[in-house]
Amino acid sequence: MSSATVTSRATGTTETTGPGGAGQATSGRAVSTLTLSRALGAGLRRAMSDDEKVVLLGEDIGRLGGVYRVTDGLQEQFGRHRVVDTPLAESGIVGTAIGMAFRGFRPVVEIQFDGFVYVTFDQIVSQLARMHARTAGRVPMPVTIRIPVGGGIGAAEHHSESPEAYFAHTAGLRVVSVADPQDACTVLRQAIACDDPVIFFEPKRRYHVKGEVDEAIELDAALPMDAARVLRTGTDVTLVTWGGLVGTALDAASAAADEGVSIEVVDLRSLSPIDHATVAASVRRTGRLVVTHEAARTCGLGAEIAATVTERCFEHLEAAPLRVTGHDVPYPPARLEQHHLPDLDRILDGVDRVLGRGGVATR
Amino acid sequence: MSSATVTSRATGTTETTGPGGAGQATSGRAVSTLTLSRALGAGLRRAMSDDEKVVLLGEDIGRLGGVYRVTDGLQEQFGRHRVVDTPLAESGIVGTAIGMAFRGFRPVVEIQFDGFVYVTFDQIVSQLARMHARTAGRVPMPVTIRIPVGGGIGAAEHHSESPEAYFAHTAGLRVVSVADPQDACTVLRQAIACDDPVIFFEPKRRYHVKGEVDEAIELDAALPMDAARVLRTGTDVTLVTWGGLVGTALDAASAAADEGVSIEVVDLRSLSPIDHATVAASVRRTGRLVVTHEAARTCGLGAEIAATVTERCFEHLEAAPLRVTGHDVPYPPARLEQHHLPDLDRILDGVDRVLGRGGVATR
Amino acid sequence: MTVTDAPPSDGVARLLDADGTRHAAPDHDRWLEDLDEAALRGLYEDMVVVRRIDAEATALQRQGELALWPPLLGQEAAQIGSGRALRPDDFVFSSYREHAVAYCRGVELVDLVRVWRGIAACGWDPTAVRMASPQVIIGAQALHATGYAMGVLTEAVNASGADDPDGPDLDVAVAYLGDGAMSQGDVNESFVFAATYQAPVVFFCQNNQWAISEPVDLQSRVPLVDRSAGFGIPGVRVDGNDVLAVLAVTREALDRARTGGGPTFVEAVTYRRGPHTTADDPTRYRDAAEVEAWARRDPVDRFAAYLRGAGVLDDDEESRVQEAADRAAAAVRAGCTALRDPDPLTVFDHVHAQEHAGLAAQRAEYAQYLDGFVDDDVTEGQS
Amino acid sequence: MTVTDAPPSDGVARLLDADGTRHAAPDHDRWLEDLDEAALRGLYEDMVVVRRIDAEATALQRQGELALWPPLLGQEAAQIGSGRALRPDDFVFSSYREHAVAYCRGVELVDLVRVWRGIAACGWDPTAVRMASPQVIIGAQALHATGYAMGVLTEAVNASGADDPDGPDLDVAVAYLGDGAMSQGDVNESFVFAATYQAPVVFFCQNNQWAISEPVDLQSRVPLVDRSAGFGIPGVRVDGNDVLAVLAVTREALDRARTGGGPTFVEAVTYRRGPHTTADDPTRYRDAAEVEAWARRDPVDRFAAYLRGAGVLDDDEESRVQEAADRAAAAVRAGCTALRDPDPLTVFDHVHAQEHAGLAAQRAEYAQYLDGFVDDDVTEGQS
Ligand SMILES: Cc1ncc(C[n+]2csc(CCOP(=O)(O)OP(=O)(O)O)c2C)c(N)n1
Ligand SMILES: Cc1ncc(C[n+]2csc(CCOP(=O)(O)OP(=O)(O)O)c2C)c(N)n1
Ligand SMILES: [Mg+2]
Ligand SMILES: [Mg+2]
Repeated sequence: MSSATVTSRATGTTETTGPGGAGQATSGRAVSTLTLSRALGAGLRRAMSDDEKVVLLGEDIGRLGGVYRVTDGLQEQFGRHRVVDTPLAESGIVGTAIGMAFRGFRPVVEIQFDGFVYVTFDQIVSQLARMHARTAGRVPMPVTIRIPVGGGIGAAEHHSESPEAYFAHTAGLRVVSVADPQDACTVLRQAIACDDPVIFFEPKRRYHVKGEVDEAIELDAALPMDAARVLRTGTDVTLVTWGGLVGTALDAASAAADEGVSIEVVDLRSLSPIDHATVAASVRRTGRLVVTHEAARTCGLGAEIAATVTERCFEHLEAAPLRVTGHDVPYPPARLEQHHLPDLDRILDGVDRVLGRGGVATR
Repeated sequence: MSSATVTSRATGTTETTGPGGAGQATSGRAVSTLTLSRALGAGLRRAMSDDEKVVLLGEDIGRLGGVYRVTDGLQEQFGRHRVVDTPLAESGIVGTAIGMAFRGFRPVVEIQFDGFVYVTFDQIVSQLARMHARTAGRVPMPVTIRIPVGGGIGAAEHHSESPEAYFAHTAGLRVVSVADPQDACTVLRQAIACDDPVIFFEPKRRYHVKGEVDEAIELDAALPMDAARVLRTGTDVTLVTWGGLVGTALDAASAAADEGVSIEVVDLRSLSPIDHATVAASVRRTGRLVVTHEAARTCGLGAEIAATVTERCFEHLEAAPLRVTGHDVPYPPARLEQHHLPDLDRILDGVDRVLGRGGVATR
Repeated sequence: MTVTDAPPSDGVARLLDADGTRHAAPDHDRWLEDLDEAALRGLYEDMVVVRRIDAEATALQRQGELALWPPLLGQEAAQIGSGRALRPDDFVFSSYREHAVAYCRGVELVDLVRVWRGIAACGWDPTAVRMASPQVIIGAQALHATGYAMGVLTEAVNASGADDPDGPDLDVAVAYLGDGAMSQGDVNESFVFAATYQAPVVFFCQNNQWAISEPVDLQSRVPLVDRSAGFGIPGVRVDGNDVLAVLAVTREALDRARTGGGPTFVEAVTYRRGPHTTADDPTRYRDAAEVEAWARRDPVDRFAAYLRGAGVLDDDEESRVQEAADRAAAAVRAGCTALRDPDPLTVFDHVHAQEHAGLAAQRAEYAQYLDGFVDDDVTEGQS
Repeated sequence: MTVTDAPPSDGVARLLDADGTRHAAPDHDRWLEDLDEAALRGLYEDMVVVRRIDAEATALQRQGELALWPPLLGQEAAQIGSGRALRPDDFVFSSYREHAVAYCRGVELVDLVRVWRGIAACGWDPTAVRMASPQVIIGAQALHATGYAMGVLTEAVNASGADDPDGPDLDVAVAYLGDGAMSQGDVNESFVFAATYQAPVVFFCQNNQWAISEPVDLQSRVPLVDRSAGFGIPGVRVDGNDVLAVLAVTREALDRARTGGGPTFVEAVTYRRGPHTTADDPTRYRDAAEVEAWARRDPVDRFAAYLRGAGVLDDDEESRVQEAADRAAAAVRAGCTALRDPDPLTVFDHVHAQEHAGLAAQRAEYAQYLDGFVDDDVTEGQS
């Protein structure tokens, strides 16, 4: 095959910071501008200050402050018994976090990169996810597992995974994904405060995105952790995504608007439970759905969203829901990742196709 | 909540053996009647006789012959270097099987029960599934992982799982599921002969089902491992399932026929790749789809099948594809499993609903 | 009491020979100084009672009242000796065969069989008896115990303000595991974590010689007790059929943990005299002669012989104990057969601690489905 | 040659002091009898060359030609000493930092950087050089090596017909791992399997003192070399900055495996002088003084001092070696910068060995999508 000369319809790929605290109730405090990774650190600091049962476990999270510096300064502040550098063994980390939860702690675990979560899969799906049900509600598992997730950063093998479907398919877990600094801080605090285990995905490619953050937002007044939100309203197509692709989706909506296509962008936020009500309400208005995610297509979250939307909105659908996703391949080497990841052009192509306009491929 | 008095529409739940070698080319040899578990043993014996690179690894597979006796007699016949009782460590089993494949072997691994596969998740999804791609095709991984799967047998915790979606979502693997003795023998031989890693699901509740088996069937002439098959034709609804529920689906189709509803039953057989062509062709005829599986609904295979059918058959669909599945709960204690597993009544309820007839729940 | 001086010569801590002869062993005896006759009789009664409960449960399984049962026959000393060494505030993370440990924790008799009847994933309230649900995934609980112990340390540090709390008196977590479990990654990782943090955890390994059909030498060609030293954890090998020796070494290990000395690994050498579970047929993989040989080292017989020799046990006491055992068995049976299946909708209970919209919808859907079956003229069903 | 008799006193096999003084150590020396001057010079050249390649790759990363590079600076002796002990038919399963081992396996220079440029998941053909792709998941490769070695044994048994082949001459699998990897379940499980089957595998652990920011004592409070004995595997600790000692102990371990003696664990005590990878900033977690102290124990300087003292190395030879190193570096650079990105559709290549309908459809779909972008009046693009 000859390699193609790719001409993008995007005018630029400027990072957007997202809408910040859209839908969040603020307590009127002064806000500061933080990167997403600093916002996470701020959320951790506040959660630890609020509740001494909150402890952090992970590799390199102490002196180094984590490879993404999310926990920077926390060991200094809270000591090495609350910010615990662990041996290099992820099953050990999650397994001991479970034991600490038995003792009444609220452990927050850092898995250094998405690709290292599989070695602790059993402790997550067979133990953590089931302990509350297993013990008939006697032993809650308020464990938060932070996972830097996704690609687009030119990383080495096993550093760009999108394993969310594995966890969304696992009963007993909650799964959330943040896309902007305010959500990073607030949802992380909500996750830690939640009595259920939460898989908390941090999109690596957005760690450096800046935004205004109110660290002290009232958790109960804020948008609940399990709610989706409409980031941009539109009338022609509902575009659902989360995490790393939220910025791309908003860019795509802007680009489409220039061509007269009105896209409603939904940041799903919670991947388990999925806020089907918000998605379905949007699709009932637009009649069309595009879901985009980085993970492989087959049995990805896109399938679940498409299937459920079809169940709920069958009479409203003008076209079959359409998925724009990573291919069913192991994450490719960095120099090829742009041919794996959905980008603005592939999303717009999907939008065109769901509108019956053919799309790039058949123009 | 008051417990309900459940009246089943089924006249009986007699096990059906399935259609046996439907679509299989036989080489004219005499066939024998075997249980599904014996048929698996026969398949293993033949694969080992045909190719001395085939070795078996697993816990208790030697002298004991496996907890389901699938490997009964094989260590006696082939010796303890080809039928290897391993230490009690599943990651070790799959990891060493990968190493043996590097050396040119075709290991067949037995995971004793479905629930024990999670401790070796990394070796399967990060190593086995990717090694061929990682090495640019230089190192094939002809490893077959046999997993007794599913519920309905009154077993203890972790002994009734349906983890197929995890593997179907994992690029690089093939995933198959057998439902009758002939398929058990033939597809297992095909899986072992395949140069890709294959997750091979054996429905526990059908181990004792008997059927005629031709052990010597020509593999190339037989129905390919990745093809679905229509087990019963029908005109009103397409009912897709696999493995443990195939018998239930056929029973449901019989019961529905008595009420004048014509169900086409598709045994999916291959869960990766999915034979969407066969499914879509059926749905184009019937206009309606019900998928049933034991696994949790969210992000289960049913979502993938429903989404893809909607993509391919949107104009032909009379109703939204419908899923009849296990709930999004950890597998419940044995005495409650009938309230988790799809059974004849729940399937018929789904069929009624997809036909717009309300179904049990709303009658 | 007959106490001889001959020390065991096989590196195994042993105070009682198979024939009940008592050895003096100052290192161990000092942990048993408080044992008066009542305490000795108590240990004996414990062992007899749990053996009887175990037999009853096996019978209940044969009669279809239980779905499955993993018998502990032969392991009574290992479990009672260690279980009785614990303090109420210690916390146990066990595997599936530790019925006698659960008994020591004060678990209600009927609660011992709930899991095996297939009506619950955990028969008791773990926070009440301070024992987690039986773990089926081999070895996973070793990490939970270690994490629990890390939490104990963290609490102590937080409370004292000092990095190394002075003269601590810590609760201890105890992980029970089998010989087969020694091969699992999780168990070895738990040794790493326990050693690194010097967590107050005791790993109590019942080497009952078999992991289903696999003999222990398939897991290790060297004694299991040797494993822990390479992780920096002291190991001790004890005759697991000698309830006194088990009690002594467990007390010592607990004391080390309690006082800030970190983890200990105990290998209790014993034997699974019965099948792996009631679903197993051990005649397929092991010889009657081996089973016979271990029957002669039986922990209950041995302790009885010792107690009789020491004048602590006589026929009257024996029948009193047997009656207690019979009462316990009867209680298990009566409790078991009276257990009703849970309400169908409990399938959805406790999956989440806080409402999960997706599951709530499924619950409602299924409730509606079940309602569709209700015969209006039939009064509400069982349970 | 200056050879003193003072044996190392710290339980570490060492033939060369930090200042290049050579000790006699008959147990080790017997594995080095064949080393003539050319061989010694060869080892030296190897170390200098790989150090130069490593520096060049680091520079290429700084210049944006590589996405990442994990430097081996300081570990040359550990890698060359062990790598040169191997036979061509042995098979290596390494981690990501073993560039010098790959060099010993005959990997083409440019192939060393393909992975780190982000254009391939494996830079070479593992079957040609008998070295698997660099493993990123910590410890996973230890099981692959063990399984490979089990396969070697199985082949030997099948070929000989005997259960224990007489006087075997087996290929050996070598697993390279780091100090951090010792905590992973997979590594410990690999010890279990290797010991149980007495597989011909050598575990070569480079204890470079750090796992990213974590010092080795977070992984273990006892020397790593102690770990293996508890699994029934002999362990040997060697000065990893002494190329001769590493060569000797690795040869001995390989010989044991080859002749049916089973696995060996080698702990090579060394130091990662550079950052974990080019993305790391080690000043955040370790002191300059420590780095300095280890620089004084540098493996290359040490060997040079010894060779100069022994009259095997002079200025001429040194410049010849430096030129060879420069040539290698230039070749890496030229090769690297000439590497083109792969064709987009190769994303779909080799995912399956046999056609997979689902992926084939996705490939076709994506090819069609790409075709939609082709400017008809532009001639076909690069690659
Ligand atoms: C991860 C995992 N693998 C396999 C099994 C199946 N299994 C249940 S018990 C058992 C043997 C355990 O042996 P051991 O640890 O010695 O304990 P014992 O049964 O002797 O008390 C096995 C293989 C399991 N429960 N979990
Ligand atoms: C399973 C897993 N967890 C975490 C990581 C992240 N990681 C990469 S290298 C490394 C440190 C490894 O240390 P060590 O084993 O000593 O090898 P070294 O880097 O020193 O050569 C870590 C934590 C990983 N690659 N895989
Ligand atoms: Mg055992
Ligand atoms: Mg290291």
